[in-house]
Amino acid sequence: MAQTNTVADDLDVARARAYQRRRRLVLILRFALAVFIVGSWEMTTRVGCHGPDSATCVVDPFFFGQPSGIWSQLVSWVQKGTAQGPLWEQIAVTLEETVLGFAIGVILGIIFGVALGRNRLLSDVLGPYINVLNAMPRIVLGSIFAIALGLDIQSKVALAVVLVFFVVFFNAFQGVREVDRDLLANARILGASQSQLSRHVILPSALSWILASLHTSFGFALVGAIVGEYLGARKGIGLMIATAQGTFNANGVFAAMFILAVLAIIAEALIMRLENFLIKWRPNAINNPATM
Amino acid sequence: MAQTNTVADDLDVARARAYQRRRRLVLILRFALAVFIVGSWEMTTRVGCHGPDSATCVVDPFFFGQPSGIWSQLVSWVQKGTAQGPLWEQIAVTLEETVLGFAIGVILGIIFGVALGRNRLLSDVLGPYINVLNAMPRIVLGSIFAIALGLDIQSKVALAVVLVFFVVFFNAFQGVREVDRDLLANARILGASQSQLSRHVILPSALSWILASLHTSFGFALVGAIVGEYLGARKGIGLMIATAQGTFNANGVFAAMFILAVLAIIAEALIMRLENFLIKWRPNAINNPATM
Amino acid sequence: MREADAKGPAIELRGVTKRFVSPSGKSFTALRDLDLTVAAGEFCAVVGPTGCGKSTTLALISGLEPPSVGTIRVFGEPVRSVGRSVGYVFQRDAVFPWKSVLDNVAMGPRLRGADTEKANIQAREWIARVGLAGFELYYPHQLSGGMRKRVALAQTLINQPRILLMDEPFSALDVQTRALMENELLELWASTGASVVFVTHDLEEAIGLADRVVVITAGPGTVKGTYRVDLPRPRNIAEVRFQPRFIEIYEEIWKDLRDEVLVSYERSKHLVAS
Amino acid sequence: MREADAKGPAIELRGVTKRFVSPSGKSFTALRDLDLTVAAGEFCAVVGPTGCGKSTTLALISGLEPPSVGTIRVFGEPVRSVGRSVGYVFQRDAVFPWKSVLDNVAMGPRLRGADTEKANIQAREWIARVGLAGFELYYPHQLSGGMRKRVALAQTLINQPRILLMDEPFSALDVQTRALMENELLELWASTGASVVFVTHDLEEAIGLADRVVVITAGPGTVKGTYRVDLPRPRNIAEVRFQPRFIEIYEEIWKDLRDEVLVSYERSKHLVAS
Amino acid sequence: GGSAGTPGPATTTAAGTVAAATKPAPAKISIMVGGLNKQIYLPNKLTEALGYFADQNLTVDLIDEPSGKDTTVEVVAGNVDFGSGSYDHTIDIAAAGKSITMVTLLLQEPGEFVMVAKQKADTIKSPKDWKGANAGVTALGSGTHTLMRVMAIKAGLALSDVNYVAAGAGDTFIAAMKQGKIDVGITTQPTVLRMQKTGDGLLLVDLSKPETTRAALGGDYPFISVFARADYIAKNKDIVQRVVNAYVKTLKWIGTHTPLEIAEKLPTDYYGGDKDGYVQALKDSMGMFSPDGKMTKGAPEFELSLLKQFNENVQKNPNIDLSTTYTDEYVNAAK
Ligand SMILES: Nc1ncnc2c1ncn2[C@@H]1O[C@H](COP(=O)(O)OP(=O)(O)OP(=O)(O)O)[C@@H](O)[C@H]1O
Ligand SMILES: Nc1ncnc2c1ncn2[C@@H]1O[C@H](COP(=O)(O)OP(=O)(O)OP(=O)(O)O)[C@@H](O)[C@H]1O
Ligand SMILES: [Mg+2]
Ligand SMILES: [Mg+2]
Repeated sequence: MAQTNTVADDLDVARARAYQRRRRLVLILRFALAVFIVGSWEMTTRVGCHGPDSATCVVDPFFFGQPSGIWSQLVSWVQKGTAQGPLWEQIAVTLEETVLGFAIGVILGIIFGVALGRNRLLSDVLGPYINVLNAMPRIVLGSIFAIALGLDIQSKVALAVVLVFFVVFFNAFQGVREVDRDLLANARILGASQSQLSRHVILPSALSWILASLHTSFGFALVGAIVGEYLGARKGIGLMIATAQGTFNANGVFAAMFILAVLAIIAEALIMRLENFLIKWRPNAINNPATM
Repeated sequence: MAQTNTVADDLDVARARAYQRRRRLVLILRFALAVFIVGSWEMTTRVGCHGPDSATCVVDPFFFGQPSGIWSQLVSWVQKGTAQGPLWEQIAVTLEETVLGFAIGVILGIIFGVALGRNRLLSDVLGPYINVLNAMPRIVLGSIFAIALGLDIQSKVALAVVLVFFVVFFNAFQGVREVDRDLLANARILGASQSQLSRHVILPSALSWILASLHTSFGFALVGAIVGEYLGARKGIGLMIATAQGTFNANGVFAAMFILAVLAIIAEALIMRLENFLIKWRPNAINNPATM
Repeated sequence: MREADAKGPAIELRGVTKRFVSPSGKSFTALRDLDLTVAAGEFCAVVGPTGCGKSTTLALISGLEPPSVGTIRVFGEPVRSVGRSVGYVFQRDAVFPWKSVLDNVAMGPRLRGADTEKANIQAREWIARVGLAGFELYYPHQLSGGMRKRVALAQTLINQPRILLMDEPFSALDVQTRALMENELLELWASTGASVVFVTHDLEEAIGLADRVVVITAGPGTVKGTYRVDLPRPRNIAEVRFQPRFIEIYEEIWKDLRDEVLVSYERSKHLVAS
Repeated sequence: MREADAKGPAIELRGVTKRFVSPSGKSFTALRDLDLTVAAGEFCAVVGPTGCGKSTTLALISGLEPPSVGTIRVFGEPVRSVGRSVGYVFQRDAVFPWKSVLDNVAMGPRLRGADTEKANIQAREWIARVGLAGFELYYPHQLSGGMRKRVALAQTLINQPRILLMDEPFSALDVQTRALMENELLELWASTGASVVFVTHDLEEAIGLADRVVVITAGPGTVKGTYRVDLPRPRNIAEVRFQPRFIEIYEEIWKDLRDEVLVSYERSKHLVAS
Repeated sequence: GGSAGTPGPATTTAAGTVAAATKPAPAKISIMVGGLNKQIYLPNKLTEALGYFADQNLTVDLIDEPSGKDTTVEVVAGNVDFGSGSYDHTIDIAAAGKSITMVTLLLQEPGEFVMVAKQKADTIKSPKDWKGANAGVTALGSGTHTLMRVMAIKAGLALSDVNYVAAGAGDTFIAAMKQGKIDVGITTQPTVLRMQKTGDGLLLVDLSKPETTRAALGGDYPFISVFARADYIAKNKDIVQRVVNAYVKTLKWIGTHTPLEIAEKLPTDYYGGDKDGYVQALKDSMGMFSPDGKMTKGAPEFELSLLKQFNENVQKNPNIDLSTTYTDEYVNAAK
């Protein structure tokens, strides 16, 4: 009763303020968590160490690295480059493989998912084959690709594709089967052809399924590219990891993983944007502050 | 107008007959596809070969194996055992790791997915960390696990878990956020506590999301176990693959993959059963013959 | 009515039985031996107790569900799948949640090949007709129940279908809005000469709108009776119900209908006692 | 009514305004400055043109939505979240598709701690009361629209809530079934003394059931008028509407209501012209 | 397999020569091997197959793993008791501040072969011609990478003159060479034989015989060995002795038997159907096996001097006490 100063847009102002407050809180908590992780990592690799053998530390930095060491490794990579050349070049190579593999995998996954989701016979016949392919160890596929496609970008992209494809495929497939039958019926009555049905009903309805799979699958694309490089390559972050492992350089391994982490975060932010853009029609059910 | 002989259950009879016919068709087509693949594989590895070098064949069986060779490899494994002992033992080891990794990964994935899906703050804070973890190359994690957890079953299980977890997590997470807000509201009005809300509304509603992720993730669990074994093990199918690769035995590699394929198909059949059992309430929207 | 003689019936159901598999695995008969003929250009209302199979009948005519026994013809052709000449307002509105009101309404013309601009102009017109001007950019979840229902109406009517199936289209509307909509519908019908099958539970509405009212029985639905409504057209919905002939027809049909409803209700009461 | 004096009002809305963010990003006022008081044990009907904010009002009382401005109290306590004393029959039935009819209806008691057996016995009773005996094992998608609505009714009524919010609960039912349900509702209400807010677009129904009818204005909804219905209780729904006093009240309210509906309709017609 | 469960009466006499009166207490140990099926690691499986571990009353878990580096790390981590891998890892590890010690040598020379692609055979005749070439190694930083760099430096090339490509081993290596992705490359038997047979690659340098290895590298390069953590050795002298006993016996057995006899002791999976090829390949590299398990004189110093030229760990920490990296104590005591 006290809050009756009915400004026309006090709702918007209050919303914006709450949003700002919340954002700040989230950023602070994220940062605090990062500080906690890095701090305790650094601590435990420094505490209790005596003598020349680092094994006496609570956590042995020989195996698990040390944030400070990781940082200086990163600095040295930036300043002096890596064994295979400048750092940005490695990142560019890996990123190219990842993005290509991601794009191809997602597109194939959606096409197959929608096709098999809409056609029962096709899915019954091909289903077992797809499941079998999904159970093939990627590391073995990696060597097969390296043989069949060579050591250039193709084999890494192929590996990324096979990791991405299945995640997207199974989600798109299920998303198609979850489409509300009433909506399908309505669209058909309104005159939708099979392809219009896909475009106007099935894809929008399966969109949240497909988008959900993108979160996992970008990570997998990155993993595919890295593993491919790890198995044989001239350049790339995977090779940096392999080299660091080969030289007992745990800090190098974790520094390379840190770079991957940054890439993953950037990609995730982009996917989130895409998501918000594509499904802005949705009442955000469970996260609506009113319903929580 | 002719078909007016109204037997009380002619619907059921017709249904059963159509079902049988369809089943037979599917089996025939699946088999035909298998014959086609195996046949053309065998053919291309036999055609055009001359001289001692198999590279002259259309497809070089040295790299890509040959169905007949794969078969005799399987027979020899069954009869004489593998380099590490009897075949069933290898399968049992791999299966144990896979099933354990799958179970743990799925359970953790659901728990985290539901928790983060329901709690916006938690998901905002932890989201980026989960994405980063998902982008860590599993092969590197494999070596880290091997160091931290030893070379026994734990490190393989851990690898399977990290592959399974993310697929299940992202789906469970999105599944929770897709829950119909009307149903949530209704349950809350009917008196559901937070935990009852999860049990009676959120989990059943997210079930199709979670089940969809199981299809991908069993395959991933298998991959995790295999890669873990590949990186260092005493027994298991992964080791058989590594041995075969090390001895230029392409047939051995594919024979081991064939065993994996069989495992994957059995697991898939079980998951399908679970799925049909758990969501029998559903009008099977798009695959209803009436709506197609 | 003239067209009817020339072309034969627009919709023809002959000996149609529809069974579903009930949860106990046995077959459940929703419709039994239903015969129904709708002439071209005829406005046919269907009434009956809840759960008697009215919606199922519409689904059969539309081609969305196949009959278990019997034949269904539309313009003489057996129904095999969904035809383009049919419009169907579902009982539970099935508007597309990812499309705005404008896009929802414009969907029919666009699916049928109209270009976006034309479709939008047409859609805006229809949105205004159902009283939703100003809400073009809203998504369905931002609308009230009655508003959603009107979007569904506009979405169907914009296609000007030759066969129009309507399943309780006005039940979520207040009396006044309903009357406005009913008049719009009659106007549209008069101008296009569509054949309408109109399901409602409001007998007044049925008589006010239709040329013929069909009463479906409870339990396995079948036709209990057909009543010609010989009120003059054009009718004004608000006034027609005060005519003596209207009241006569009403009472005649009402007797039939009430019996059926009681049968259906008593039956279920009985079931629980046993 | 006696309780009301002792305890103060059961529901109290004071100067409530509810705004939504419209698709164009501006704020859209659904309710403006709404004052509404429902005494304990009172049966209050709410009518108004479609889209005027009736459902929004119920959502506010239930605690599902927070008001933008103003206060809402239930039994004197400000509403912060969903309370256990409230029952709410949604306009669009929200039965759980993965639960059978029996489980859907038994859900309330089970959530409130009853053991399965007891809950099921109670649920069967309620299923019979709404005329669905024999359909216990059906899943919602196997039911007709009216049947689903009755499941939702049973689901809410089984909890015997002290505050009962009903949003067009009978609009999908045929006249006869509706009358049966209405009588059941009145019986339940008389025995539990719940406070009811009943949204309907059927003025006859509103007057037949309620102690008081509230008319909400079009546009941003606010209270246009409140009308006491001084018909004697117990009432028989089928007969009460032929009493002269009923017709008097009807005509009084109808004038108000019609104006509002016309306002809302004309406004949207106007919008498209401009 | 061939390991008998418990030693029978016949083998007790053999073991009796070790521990004169009392049979040693049973013990369970694990040994990790960077590729059990590879010929350079052959003594490991052979010892098990001959029953020599069992003779010592040892139950041995042989753990397979694809690269020697992981073996080293796992030994340092204490997840396994012994590792079988390249000796230079012990120096590398010492530079990184950890201490593992070689207890017996298995290969006195690397047993690796440098191949040149058929298309390049005319232009690349020796390491001097590697300038600007793509050189395949199993992995960057691996033992093969080290060997290639040593040869290049010996031939007077700078470190950056050669492009090293991680091409793996086995068929990925063959495919890389066939497809022209690498011009030269280092690999092991039976890859070499296979390539010679198909003509896709020609032998350039043979690092399996002492003479040719010395010519190519400038000294002896002791390679596969068995090592353990220094503290483990200190605490389990008895077990270490028994393990070394078994290995030394195997090395002696190898010295007195033909490649065919050796091959027949191994699981058939190890030659993947091509037994003749396997035996032929083994015949070509028999010279690599150490005859007695002793460290070659002067070899540790030589390896250290090589590592100093490009190994970052060693460059950072050049004062390595080589005496901690190997010991002949147990080999000398082996009977
Ligand atoms: N998929 C199904 N499985 C089993 N029974 C079904 C199915 N669909 C409908 N039914 C049954 O068929 C009967 C008729 O349903 P229908 O929806 O046609 O009724 P209706 O006349 O439209 O009722 P209402 O007026 O309530 O909408 C109902 O008893 C219903 O339970
Ligand atoms: N989330 C939302 N965003 C924007 N506008 C909304 C939202 N929810 C409701 N509205 C608007 O609020 C107004 C009132 O809606 P409400 O559902 O309360 O109407 P109602 O009186 O129940 O109508 P009906 O009789 O048709 O059910 C409508 O104009 C609707 O467009
Ligand atoms: Mg219906
Ligand atoms: Mg409403």
